[in-house]
Amino acid sequence: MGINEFDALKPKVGRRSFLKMAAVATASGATVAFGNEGVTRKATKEEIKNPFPGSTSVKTICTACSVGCGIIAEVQNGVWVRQEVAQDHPISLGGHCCKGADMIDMVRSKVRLKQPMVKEKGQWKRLTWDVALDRIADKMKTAHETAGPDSAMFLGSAKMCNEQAYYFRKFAAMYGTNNIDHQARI
Amino acid sequence: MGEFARLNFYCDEHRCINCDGCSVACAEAHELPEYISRRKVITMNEGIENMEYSLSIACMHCTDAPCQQVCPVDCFYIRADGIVLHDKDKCIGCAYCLYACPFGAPQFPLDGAFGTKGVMDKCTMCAGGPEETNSHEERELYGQNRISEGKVPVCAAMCSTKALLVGDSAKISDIYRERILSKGHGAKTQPYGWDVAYGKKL
Amino acid sequence: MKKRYLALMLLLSTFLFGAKADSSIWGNNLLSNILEYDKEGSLHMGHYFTVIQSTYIQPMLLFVLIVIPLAFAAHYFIVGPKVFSHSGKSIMVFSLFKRINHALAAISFMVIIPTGIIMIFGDFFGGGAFVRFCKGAHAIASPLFMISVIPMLLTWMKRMIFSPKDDIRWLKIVGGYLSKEKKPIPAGMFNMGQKIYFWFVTLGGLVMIATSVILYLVDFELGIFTSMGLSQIDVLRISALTHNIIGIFIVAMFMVHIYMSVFAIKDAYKSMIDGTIPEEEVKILHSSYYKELQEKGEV
Amino acid sequence: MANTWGYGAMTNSLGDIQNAKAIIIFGANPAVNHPVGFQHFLKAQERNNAQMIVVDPVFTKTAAKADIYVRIRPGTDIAFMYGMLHLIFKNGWEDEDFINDRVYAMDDIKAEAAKWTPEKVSDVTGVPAEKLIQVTKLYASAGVGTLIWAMGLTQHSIGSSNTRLAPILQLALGNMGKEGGGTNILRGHDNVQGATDMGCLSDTLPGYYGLSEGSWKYFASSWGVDFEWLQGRFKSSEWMGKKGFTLARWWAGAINGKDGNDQIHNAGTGLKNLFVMGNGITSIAQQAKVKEGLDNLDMLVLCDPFVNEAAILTDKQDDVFILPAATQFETSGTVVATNRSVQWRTKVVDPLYESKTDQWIMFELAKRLGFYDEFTAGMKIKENKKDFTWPEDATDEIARIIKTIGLTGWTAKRVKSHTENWHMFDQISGRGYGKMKGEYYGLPWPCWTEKHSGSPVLYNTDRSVAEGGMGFRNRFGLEHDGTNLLAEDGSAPKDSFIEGGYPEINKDNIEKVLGITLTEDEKAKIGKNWKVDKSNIIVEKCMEKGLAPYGNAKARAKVWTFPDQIPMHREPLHSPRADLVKEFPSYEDKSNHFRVDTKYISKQTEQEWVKDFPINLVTGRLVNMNGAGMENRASKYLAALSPEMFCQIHPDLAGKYGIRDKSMMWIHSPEGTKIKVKAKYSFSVSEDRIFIPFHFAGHFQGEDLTHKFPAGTAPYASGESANTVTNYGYDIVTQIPETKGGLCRIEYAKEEA
Repeated sequence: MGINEFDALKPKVGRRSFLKMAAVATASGATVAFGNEGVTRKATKEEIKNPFPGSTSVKTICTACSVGCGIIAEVQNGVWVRQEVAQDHPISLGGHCCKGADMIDMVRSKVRLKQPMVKEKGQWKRLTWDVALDRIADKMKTAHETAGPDSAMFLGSAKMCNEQAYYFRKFAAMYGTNNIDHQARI
Repeated sequence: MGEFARLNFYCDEHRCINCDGCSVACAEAHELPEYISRRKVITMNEGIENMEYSLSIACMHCTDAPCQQVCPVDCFYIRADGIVLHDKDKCIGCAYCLYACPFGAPQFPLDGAFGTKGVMDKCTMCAGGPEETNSHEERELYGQNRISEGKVPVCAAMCSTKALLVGDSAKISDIYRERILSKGHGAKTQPYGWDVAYGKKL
Repeated sequence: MKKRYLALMLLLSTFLFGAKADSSIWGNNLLSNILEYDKEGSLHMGHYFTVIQSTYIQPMLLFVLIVIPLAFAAHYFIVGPKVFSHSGKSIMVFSLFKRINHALAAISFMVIIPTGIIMIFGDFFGGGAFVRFCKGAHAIASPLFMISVIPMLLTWMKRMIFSPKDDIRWLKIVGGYLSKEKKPIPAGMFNMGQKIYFWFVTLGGLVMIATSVILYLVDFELGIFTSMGLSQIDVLRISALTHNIIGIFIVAMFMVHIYMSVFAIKDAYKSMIDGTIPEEEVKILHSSYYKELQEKGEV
Repeated sequence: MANTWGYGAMTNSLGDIQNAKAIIIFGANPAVNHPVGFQHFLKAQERNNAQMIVVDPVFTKTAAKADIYVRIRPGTDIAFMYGMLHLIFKNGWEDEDFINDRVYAMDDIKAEAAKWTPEKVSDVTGVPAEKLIQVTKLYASAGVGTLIWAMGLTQHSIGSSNTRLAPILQLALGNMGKEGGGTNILRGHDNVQGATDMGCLSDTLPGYYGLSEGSWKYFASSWGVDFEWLQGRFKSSEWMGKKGFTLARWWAGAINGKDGNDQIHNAGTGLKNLFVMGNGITSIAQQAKVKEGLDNLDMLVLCDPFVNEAAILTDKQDDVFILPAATQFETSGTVVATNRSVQWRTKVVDPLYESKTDQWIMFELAKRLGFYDEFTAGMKIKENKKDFTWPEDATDEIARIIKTIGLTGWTAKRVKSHTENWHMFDQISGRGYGKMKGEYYGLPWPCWTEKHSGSPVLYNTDRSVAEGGMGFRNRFGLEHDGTNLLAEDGSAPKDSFIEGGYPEINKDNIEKVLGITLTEDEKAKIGKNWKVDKSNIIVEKCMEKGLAPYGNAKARAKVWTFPDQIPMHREPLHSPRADLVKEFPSYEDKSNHFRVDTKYISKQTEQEWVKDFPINLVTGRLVNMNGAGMENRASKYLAALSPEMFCQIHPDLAGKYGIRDKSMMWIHSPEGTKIKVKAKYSFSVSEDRIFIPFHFAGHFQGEDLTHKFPAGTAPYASGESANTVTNYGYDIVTQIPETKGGLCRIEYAKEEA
């Protein structure tokens, strides 16, 4: 191993000075963001090349709290690759707390629930959507007929968008109960 | 060409509310491991009336960076615009920079065999490292290079209360002074710690 | 013996895992590290560390590396080596255990010292993989030294105790190395030079081991330091400085040791291989020991 | 709050706080809960030298930035506010004209306030009299001041009184309807305001339409379904008009009165099926009861992007369904921020893994339950389409139907253009420029027509109705006890056709009030009143005349339908002051409160709680988490900021119980439940109270339940839920649980070998 390490040494030493020069060169182009005209030169095309070529920016809204901060999501080939700063949003002015700054991580969290599951005899079992929904609907239908619609309780969410919340209320109404609520009361 | 602007960080302690937005934004943007915190928020005198202050701390990109002075392998370099960067290919993980740094900026991953420290990692002011700009290697080692894209470092951009400022030191000084004077905090004209980090003797 | 070291190492390594949850230099404790930096009433260690490490360590080592070989070269060519015949009668001095013990220490030194020097001159070597490899080797070799240093200390301690009669005289004539004459020199089984070297390497070595463990673990907390009012970061800074400065002295001593055994006294190193020393050599360089042996009738 | 002046929402906006000269914050911690919104508070301090007063039981991060911090005993805000009113009336600091023109029954308040001398207030609240005087003087004399509150005011058994007295304080000072003034309630989740507006509630239909038959008929026809069919879906027409269970106490329905639990009135059945969509029900008070409720269910369905911790809390072995719902970034829709402004949340990516959007799940279930066509009919009405596009058609359906809060202007097209052009609005006033000129950002409701600008400041009479001006809503009749309830002359919005007050507009009075004659065609189209006028003619006509369709009335300080007509101080059910319990007892027990019998006085006097449970328990939020914290603890960076559940405790208090910093401790509640948490020394809390965050779940009464998670779905951090030890107690009107004023007992938890 030692010999390999020695071999690796030679090109490294040679590259050092080269890298240093490269660093100085890029340094001057970097301060464009800070608007110091006359101090910096314009960045060349190569320097400001997008690290995510072909990505699009989507304006959306943070889901953490009721302030309603803006988020710009950079999406490349259907993958959310980077969360950008919405500096021009009139409420947040680009600001985020830790929750907002981490929205992208919520979406791509590894511990998300990945498929429908049911607990049967104390064990988690994987289901397809069709089977799961059939079974749920079946139970709800039976309860509607036997115990009456008020045997069901619907708990919606303040994380839903308006349309979903509205339709959730409609769903409860059409199921036939007023047993519906969400976090406004908490 | 005139003199280069020196880029600095400054955290307005009257505004910082310890929301950790900067530190999480940083960790998230550069996809750091959990135990590396390039930027962190600290609170002093917690719970004591009129004494509690919070501050966001990371590498302050000092003019006469002590880390650069003590580094045995000379892996640090200071760009013309004042950003202190280091070369992870050279770093041997001796942690001397940590001992020298007044701000606790250098971080070490504890992932080597037998608990050895890996190479140092610290705030790059979102300016990457010596690898080719915006290359895959640079991103892997140092995270995003937002400066080269013409973007503001992510921590300051995402600061929820605009407490964390970044930019030319003269400009930051102006912003801060304006805030202080309009609130009537008194005739404090120089931000605290300025002389320590940026070597301006008052 | 080995088991105990193993236990010690395991014990020390638990600090590492204990530290992960609640760091003693990062996390909340970072605050005191930052606030106390160069503050009035603090130890100013951050500042001292920066100044000493950046300005003095490299020149000091460079000085040692240049001046000592030059001095030896001068000695070699002006005074010349002492030559004792190995063909004559030899006296068995070092038991097998001691020789193995010495060999272990020697091997570890052969690794530790050059790698240490390379690390201090890391910028000359350009850092990166090679220096990182040296750092690894430095760390891997040190347990070898840890294993050898304590038996060495215990077995040779008795013979290494300072005896004023011989040792002061030995010092006055600098061990007779400045003259070409072969007249008996006052010294016991070990002369004053060897004694100085011994104590430096063993006791200094223990300090080096202690500091190295601290520097290796970085993030831990020991009650003894906190009770002394030392913050962990200051402990690290002091350890780093101590390690480097004592290290430089040991490098110097080590060079003397090598010169003595290889050049100044021709073929003296062989005694650590077969355990014997030519009778003539004992008679001249360790005259008191020779007398002692004569009295016992072992020669 | 809606009972005071018409609408229950934040009156101003976050940016508008920058106009305030003084800010008083009751039971809110925006620095932690709304960090980004808090920048406007800080800017107010810098721009206007605004004085910030924080009244809170705990020294919060907000308090750290305050000019004056008042440490108040939990649950005594009414006493404190009356103390302020006492001083205001005594010194003549009130705005007499404003009170005369626009407030009803302030005299009753004045009479009650007279009883609350600074000394009395000091005794009840624990705030020194001098501090009360200092705060009141500063706040009353600073000029226009804004009053902020959040859950610290609402989560009490007297929460609804709290939220009435705070507006009254603002009314007395004439701070309402002004830029930089107002009562600004800070909502928690991103769309609490929206989901509430959308009637995701057991006591209203969307848009705060009640449950009366008239409302149902209006909705049935607007949804494009037959009213009889809809009624047939219910048990009976009687149950169609009754309020349902709430999130706070649904579990009582599942337990169904067993083992001495509170009796329920639910159409003769207990709850059998629980369908949860994106609701962290582990952050509801009385966790042990929640668990019991879950165990008693027949079926539990949990739709969430992460595993809802209810699934591991329950011991139920069968029929627990967990369905992977998409996050909000995987679907589009509108969201309403705390200041009533709407934004378009654009879909970023397609749902990951096998997740499906909430609406997909609802539609599929509706298909299987046989009402899919009825369910989606509403979206096709406007343009008489065969099919619909989600969510645009749903947005337009909402805009078409909801008149009460003026959502007519919130068409999908407009909302999208606002969000797309968010850079063209001012941060303080929200005014648009360039092509967005004449509109306020997010069209804060009421946004009466498709051209209306939105109303950034509610009840502002300095602007014309077309620019978002309005008076108070005429909602409670024209007179009460012989007193005129309409506003007096000179208090109408700018450019109004009528100088003074006028009633809400309906089919019968429109010609008289507006002084117009309708054409026959219009008469045929017009609805019964402005709320159910599908043709929108009433609103259009009102706009022309500069009138708000809901009238211009007085705000009322007295709500004659409530148990307390004017807000009265009542001690929390678990009060640390046994002597004050006698003086300020709680309400009579209430039967059939949202279908559950609820105890008040009987609970309060069951025993002298403070003897066994001497410490005040305060719950609250952490900056890195939100609600039950499921989604945040599933993010590694956020979880790392607070990896375990803790309890902030004053070192002196901890010392009495032998609890060391970072050692474990037990917290026992009067309900007999307990949690094991890590003690964290802090000076933020005083020696008589402890603070615990409520975001954790996954442990229950000392037992780690995380092994019950399906493989690979356990969050990065878990811990005891604070709500396991929150006390019994619910608001008398809204049934919000009393989580902010409970008692507890603590002890050192020995390390187990």
